[in-house]
Parts: sequence; structure tokens; C-alpha cells
Amino acid sequence: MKKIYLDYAATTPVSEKVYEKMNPFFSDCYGNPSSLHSQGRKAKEAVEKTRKNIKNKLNAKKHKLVFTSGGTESNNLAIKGLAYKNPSKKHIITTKIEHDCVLNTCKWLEKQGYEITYLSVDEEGFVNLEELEKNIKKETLLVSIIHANNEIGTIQDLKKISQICHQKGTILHSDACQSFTKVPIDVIEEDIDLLTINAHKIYGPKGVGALLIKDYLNVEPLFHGGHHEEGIRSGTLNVSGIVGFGEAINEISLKNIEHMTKLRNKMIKELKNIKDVRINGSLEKRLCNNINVTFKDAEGESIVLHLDNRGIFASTGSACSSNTLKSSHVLSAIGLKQEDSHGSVRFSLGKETTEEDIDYVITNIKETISLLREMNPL
Amino acid sequence: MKKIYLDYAATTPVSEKVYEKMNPFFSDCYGNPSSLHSQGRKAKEAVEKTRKNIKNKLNAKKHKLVFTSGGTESNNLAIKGLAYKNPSKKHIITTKIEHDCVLNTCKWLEKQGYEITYLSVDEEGFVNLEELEKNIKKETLLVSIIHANNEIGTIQDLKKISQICHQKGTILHSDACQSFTKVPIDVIEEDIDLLTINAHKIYGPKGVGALLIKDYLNVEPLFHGGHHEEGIRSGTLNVSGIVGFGEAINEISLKNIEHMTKLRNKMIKELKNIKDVRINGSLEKRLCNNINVTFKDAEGESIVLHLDNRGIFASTGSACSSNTLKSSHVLSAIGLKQEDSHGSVRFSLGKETTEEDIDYVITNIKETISLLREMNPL
Amino acid sequence: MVEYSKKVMDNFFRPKNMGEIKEADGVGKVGNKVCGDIMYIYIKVEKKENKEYIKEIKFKTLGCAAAIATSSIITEIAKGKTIEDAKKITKEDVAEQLGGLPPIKMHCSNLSS
Amino acid sequence: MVEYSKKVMDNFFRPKNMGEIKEADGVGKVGNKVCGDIMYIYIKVEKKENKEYIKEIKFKTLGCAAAIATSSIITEIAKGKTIEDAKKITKEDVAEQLGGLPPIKMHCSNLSS
Ligand SMILES: Cc1ncc(COP(=O)(O)O)c(C=O)c1O
Ligand SMILES: Cc1ncc(COP(=O)(O)O)c(C=O)c1O
Ligand code: FES
Ligand code: FES
Repeated sequence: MKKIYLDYAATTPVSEKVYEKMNPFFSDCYGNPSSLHSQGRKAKEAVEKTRKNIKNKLNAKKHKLVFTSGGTESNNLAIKGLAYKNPSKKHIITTKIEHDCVLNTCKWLEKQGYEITYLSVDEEGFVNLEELEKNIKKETLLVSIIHANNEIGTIQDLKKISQICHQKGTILHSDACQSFTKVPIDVIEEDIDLLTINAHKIYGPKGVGALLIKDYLNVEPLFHGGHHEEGIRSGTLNVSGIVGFGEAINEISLKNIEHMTKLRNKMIKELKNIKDVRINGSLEKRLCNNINVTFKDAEGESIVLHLDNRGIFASTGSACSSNTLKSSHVLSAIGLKQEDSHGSVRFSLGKETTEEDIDYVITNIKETISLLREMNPL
Repeated sequence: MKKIYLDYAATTPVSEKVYEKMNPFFSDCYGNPSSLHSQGRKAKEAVEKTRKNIKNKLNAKKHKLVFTSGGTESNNLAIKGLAYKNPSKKHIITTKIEHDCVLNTCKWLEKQGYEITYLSVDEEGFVNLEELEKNIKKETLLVSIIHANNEIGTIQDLKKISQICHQKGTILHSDACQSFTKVPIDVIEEDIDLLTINAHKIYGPKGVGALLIKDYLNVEPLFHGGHHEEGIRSGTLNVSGIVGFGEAINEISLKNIEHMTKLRNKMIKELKNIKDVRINGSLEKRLCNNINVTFKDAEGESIVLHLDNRGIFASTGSACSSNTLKSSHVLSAIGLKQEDSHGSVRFSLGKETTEEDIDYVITNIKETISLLREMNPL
Repeated sequence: MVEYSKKVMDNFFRPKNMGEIKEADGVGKVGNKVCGDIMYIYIKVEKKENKEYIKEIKFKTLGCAAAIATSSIITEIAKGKTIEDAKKITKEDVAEQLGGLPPIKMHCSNLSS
Repeated sequence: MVEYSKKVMDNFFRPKNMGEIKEADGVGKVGNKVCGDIMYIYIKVEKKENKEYIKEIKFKTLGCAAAIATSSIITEIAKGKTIEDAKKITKEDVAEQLGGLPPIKMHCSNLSS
């Protein structure tokens, strides 16, 4: 059977080149970068070269780059790290459409006495900039806004957001796990104080991420320990993972973005031909690989499992929520009713996706949806 | 030039078999274990099989096993996680010879108002059990004691320690990063509430670890997020790393332990033939692969760099302290004067180490030491 | 993701008695408060020796895999039973027949009670 | 680990002027408070046109690579200089000659002042 993976937003395979670059760091150049001897120094060199490379790509001249175990850690480190260092500022602004790791970090801080403002978004998923501006106050520790949403793909205007934040004297953190390598990055760099990125969404390995931190900002570590990463993140460095992360970034290509954009548009166009279908998120400012669609009168898990049975791998909302029953907080935020949110599926494309894949997928979606709609008693 | 790596306590290479097992999880079975579709389910299955396997090896019937990014994270999670969940108990007991990540976590909590008792050790590095017993009080949240010390290799009697802790009604956490796979593990399992282990010390990959947690204990997560790992540790699971960790544990072999013990004894015996030499740590209850030696009138960094120049990779104290100037807190705790502690070197053996290696190393140590002693003005 | 048994998946992919009975003697409608899913059960009854037997039973369901599998299995269990016996079927019976349901999906079998 | 320049490593592995002058005209002893390392510098002086020149200079040092390299380079710089000029050598001069020292190791060059 044909296998078509359309869940690249959940995670990607490790690309061949990335894998090749990682290879020597398992059993050959395996030293601990903290070691004094040349095996350690070689490992350290590889890490530092990668760090420099990533910073260059992001044009991050005024930032420290701290390697972490992934997007979740970076987001937690950014928010809690700032909070611990600035106990007098007890107000945080974020949005209703953040990834669970930002949202739940904020909810936890809320329990510790923090005031959290969850900005609403319009029906396309854009943050209301006036609401943002109005809510920044003296006690605002930071504003944390996701760059491109992982469910609906809507891309925020970070430049404008950061202008507002900085005019009002507060700090901006952005979770760029989904946008990184898919949306031009210098735009981000120029105005962002803290930026979260990770490797497994961009053909790098799982378990590696980074947090960019403006030089003059202080964050309290989540891991206290052996003074790695300038004391901000202790723990033996995951050398092979870091090297793989760096290589994944080297492979960024405009051509891939154009390719995915074309296929995304094709798929959206064909989905719209199905009856009672709604495309969620912005159509203009949208991740090049994201398609989020609501099929009325069908249920998401059933759709995904039927497609899976036909060799097509998609997702209900975000991968995470498959462990819970809650309907997507992102879809609720853009105004979907609960029953519609239940019938929503995310398809996310990769650079390997082909036009034939899309045709095959559309055919199978049509069959699946009519099958399930036939079962619907209403 | 011959290359002899004797810094296995800092980190090991990834073994061939581990590497082979990890392989399919980079580009073939690359799904996100949280995904609903079969690519995700396959990945999840691999993770859960590994979890079961590791728990079995540790005979951990009454524990949850939570995967983390390494020993540092596990130790931080154990201590801070318990602290956050039990705000009324503000006393922690640990020792003067913990790894920096336990020590600095405790120091950080001290700044937040915690009382920390740092147990002293005798000249072999053993914790004073009476002192332990005397110090446990109603407010004691937990006792955290390293199983085998990373610098001097002394192995604590965890069974006795846990008896004392449990009689007095407190919780025991132990950092077993160095002892795991080198000291029989069921001994540990029977009495430990929380146990830290990691992969890169046992021929597994860097960036993977685990925390065993007794079922009835609650720890607050360090990473809030998408509810992975029963909500205790969010973040996309590092599938290849976890599978590699599991395979590393599969390769545990008594023969390796015997082999290393023999070579360790040989090396210690020959080191003792050098003038003005002191072996640090217990000679009986000692890690099978650890040798820590003080050369009077020579300086550690100089020794390590000279040996490095001769293709021998050893360490001054622990790898971490190579970033700081402080002399080892462990060597101070067993009573070494600062100048002696500066002249200390750790050699740690691996299963690949041979008798000829030891001979070659001893010859080169002798030459290096006499060279440096000649330079000594005193 | 929640783990479903093979039996659940079988009943999900190849549900038994899916459809509608045009001239049903009874229609049971259940909505699931937890997730908003809906199940309709249609029956045709036959009288024999003073007892009412379920002669034909069909379902239509909008819901997750567990809901659909549950619907399918319940029609299988109920078929041929007396109305009285059919009423005694519990969600545990259904879950058992399905080879177990993940805890988070036990509520789906509520549809059957 | 701290990163040393090639020059530091060269001076560490092949120190110049290592040794002792048995009948030295002067011995400078410096102990490093930060780390407890010790350096002795032995000189032999020659008078020429009313000035005192350093004719021979040797060192012995117990210390880290930076300390040994510093010792070596300082003897090289001071050799042939007048005592007066030699006194003006700063730790920055030494560090510069060594192609820089890692910040954490700058103190090692204190030994030279
Ligand atoms: C927007 C966003 N933020 C954060 C994360 C979490 O990253 P990780 O899985 O590396 O912890 C993800 C994906 O899982 C994501 O899509
Ligand atoms: C005893 C001990 N604990 C903790 C650690 C930290 O583990 P990791 O490097 O995986 O964070 C190490 C080694 O680095 C160790 O030897
Ligand atoms: S989730 Fe709706 S019935 Fe199962
Ligand atoms: S560390 Fe002692 S002089 Fe450099």
C-alpha cells in the first residue's frame, strides 16, 4: 500500500544529510565537550561551530544561543526563567492559541499568583494588536506569542508585535517551532528578545532545541548543575543531536517552501470542492505546509483512523491533544463550535510530498468522509 | 599514535549494537509517539517496550519511569519536583560529594528559603549514617545521596541508607548515573523512592536519561506542556535516544564488570609504585572502572594535557570542573588539601580497555610526572 | 494516542448492523455529554411466547472509533435478546466484548447504556 | 574547557628557559592566591654602561598550562632587557605575546607581574 505521511508538523524524519553529519558523533568523536582532552575539545568545537552557524542563519548578533532538549524545554525556560529572575513583575501576556507548553506553563504560574492575560484572536487566528497594546502594563514581565500556529498555520506579524512590546517597555518571547525554516527568519531576529526553535520539525533529530536570549537578559536555569551553556542550561551536551540540528538548518531552501506552498494551495482548492467543508486559519499569512480543515458531520479521530487504514497519516488538531478529549483550544479560539472542532483534521506537508500524493489523498478523503457521513444519524 | 580513552566516566561512545537499534528511528520509523496514526503508534510502541524493559531490568515494579534529557534533568526534576509539590517541608539532606547538578539545585533551593544539610563523608568518601539519622526531622522533604561518586568512585550502602530514611519517614532519592550497570541494580530498586539514571555513561546516546518515581509520589513537572509522560515531563519523546538507552541496558554484562575490576586493580597497584602518590576513594567499595589519584608536586591540568599529547585521555576531577577553577568539592570533602586536590587525576576505564593500554598509560604517566616534578621549584 | 484492541478496530472498520430501519418499532437516541457524539439505535421487535424479542437492530453513530465500535458491538449483543435482557446490558459488558477500552474512552461506551 | 592558543600550548609543551640558575643574582618567588600555584624566576645580571641587564633567566613553575606558558614567555621577553624595563612588563604584554589567554586564565599571568 502507498504510504503518505502528512503529519510533518508533528515531526519530520531525519534527512539523509543530517543523519550523515550526526553519524561520527556517536562512536567516533564521542567525547564530552566539557572534557579537557582533545576528544572533548573536538566535540566542543563541533558544538561551538554549530552554535555560531545557527546564530548566523538567524542573524542573531545580540543573542546567546542555549541548546535545550526541545521546544517544550525552551518555552518553559524562557517563561519560567524570566519569571524567577524578575519576581516583582507578575503579569504575563500570551494568546489563546499557544502550544500547550506555553499555555500550561502560564497556567502553572497563574496558580503561583501570576496574572495572565490570554489575548483573543480573530476568526483567522490573528492576535488583536490593540488588545495587546492596551494590556501591557508596568508589571508586565513578558509577552509570549507563537509565531506560526501549529494547528491552523496562521503567521503573526511579529515585527508589529515586537514594536508594540518594545515601545511599551516589555519583553517579547516567540515560539517559532513551526515557522522556523518556513518563514524568513531575519524578520524574526530583528525584534525578538527570546526565540524558541527545535530540530525535529525541520528534518533534525528529536530531543534537541534551542532558546535564543538577548544578551542583556537574565534567565534563571531550569536545570542547575555543572555550568554548561554559560550556566543557563546544565547537562552534558547532546553533541550528535546539536550537530544534526545545525545541518538541518543548513538545508533550508526557498525552493522547498515554494514547492510546499504550491501543493498546499492545490490541496485547499480541492478540499473546498467537498460539501460542507471549512478551511481553518488564514489563507494568506499561512504556513506553507499547513492545511486545517473541518468536515461537518464527521468526527476527527474516525477520519484519521480511516485515512491511516488507507496509508495516509494525518492528525486531529495537534498531536498532543490525541491524549486528551478536549476539543482544540485553538479551534475554539477562532470561533469553531465544539462539534465542528471535533470534525477537524490537520494535514501538514513536507518537502517530499508530491502532486500525486495530494491527488491520492483527496480521493481517499472523499471516500472516507462520505462513508462516515452515511453513518451519521442526523 | 596510540589513542587510549580513559574518561568513560565523563561519557562513553555509543556501542555498535545501540547504534544499530537507534538507526531505524531516525528516517524510517520517525513518527511522533503522540500521533494517532500508525506511524505514531509504532514509535509509541517502541518507547513503551523500552520503558517496560528498563523497568524490568531494575525490577521497578512499583515505580513510574519518566524519560528525560539526562542525569541533570532527572536530578533537578526529582528534587525540585518534590519540593514544589510539598511546600510545607523545607528541609533537604544531601551530601558534600554530590554531582554539581544535585549540589547546585540544593543551593538554589537554599536561596529560596530551604534548609539544606550537607552530610560530611569520611576519608574514603562514605556518608556518616549516624549523622544522617540524627539529621532527619519532621520537615525533611527528602534525602538525596549519590550512589557511586563520579570522581572517586566510592559506592554508598544504599540499602542501609534507605532503611534509615524510611524508618524515619522520609523519602530517598539517589543519583545512580555512575553506578547504573556497574553495581548490581536490584539492591537499589528495593529501597529507593527516586532513582536517576542516564544513557551516555553506559554506551547509550547523550541527551537521554530517566527518573524512576515510586508510584504514590507526586512530582511537579519542570516542563509543563502537552501531557507526555503522564504529565510529569512534556515534550516530544526522543524516540531514537530512548530506544538506544534501552539497548544499552540490554548489554549489561557481568563479564565487563569483572574485566574492568581486574584492570582497575592492576592500574592502582602500579600507580602506587610511583613516589608520592595517593589513591583517593575507597579501595573496597569502589566503581569497577574508577581510579582517582593524587600526584604530589604536579598540577592536574598540566598532567592531563601532557597525557593528551601522548594520546591518553583522562580527566581532572570531573569533566564539569574543567570549566571552573575551584578545586574539587569531593576531594576537599574527603580531606585533601587544596594543593593535593590540584594534583589529582581521574582515569575511568571502559569495557574496551586492555591490559596493554594500562601498561602504556603507566609508562607515560611516569614520564609526565617526572617531567612536571622537575619543573616544580619547591 | 489511546490504544484500541483489535476487536475495537475490527468493529470500527467493519461495523455490524450499520444503517437505519425505515419502519422501526423503536428508536433509541443517545447523546454523549462528554464529547458531543451521537448514536441512534433502531429496532424491530417480534413477539414470541409472550415475550418481545429484538428481531432486527441497526445503528447510526457520529463519533470516535470507540463510539462506532461500541455501537456495532451492542447491536450484536442485543440482537435476538428479549427487550428485558437487552436492557440489562451494561457498558462493562460492551467493553469486555471489545477486549477492553482505554480508560479515557470508557465514556464512549456510555452511549450504550 | 578553556581554550588555549597554539602559542600557549607551544610554550607549555616546550617551555623556554626552564630550570634553575645555581648561583643566581636574584630569585623572584610568586605564589598565585587564586589557585595556589607557584613560580620561581632566577636571574643572572650583567652591568653594561651603568645599566643592569638580565643576562640569564630561568624559571620553575608548579601550575596549570597557562602558568607554565606564562613563565616561559616572560623569561623570553625579559631576557636581555634592563631590570628597569623588565619591571615594566605587564600581564597584558604576556597575554598578548601568548596570543591571548582565556578570561578564566588571565589570573595565571598574574604570576608574571
Ligand atoms: C508550536 C510548537 N511549540 C512547541 C512544540 C514542542 O516542541 P518539542 O516537541 O520539541 O518539545 C511544538 C511541537 O511539538 C510546536 O509545534
Ligand atoms: C553522578 C552524575 N550525576 C549526574 C550527571 C549528569 O548527567 P547528564 O550529563 O546526563 O546530565 C553525571 C554526569 O555528567 C554524573 O556523573
Ligand atoms: S470521544 Fe465521543 S464517544 Fe468517544
Ligand atoms: S590555574 Fe593556577 S596558575 Fe593557572
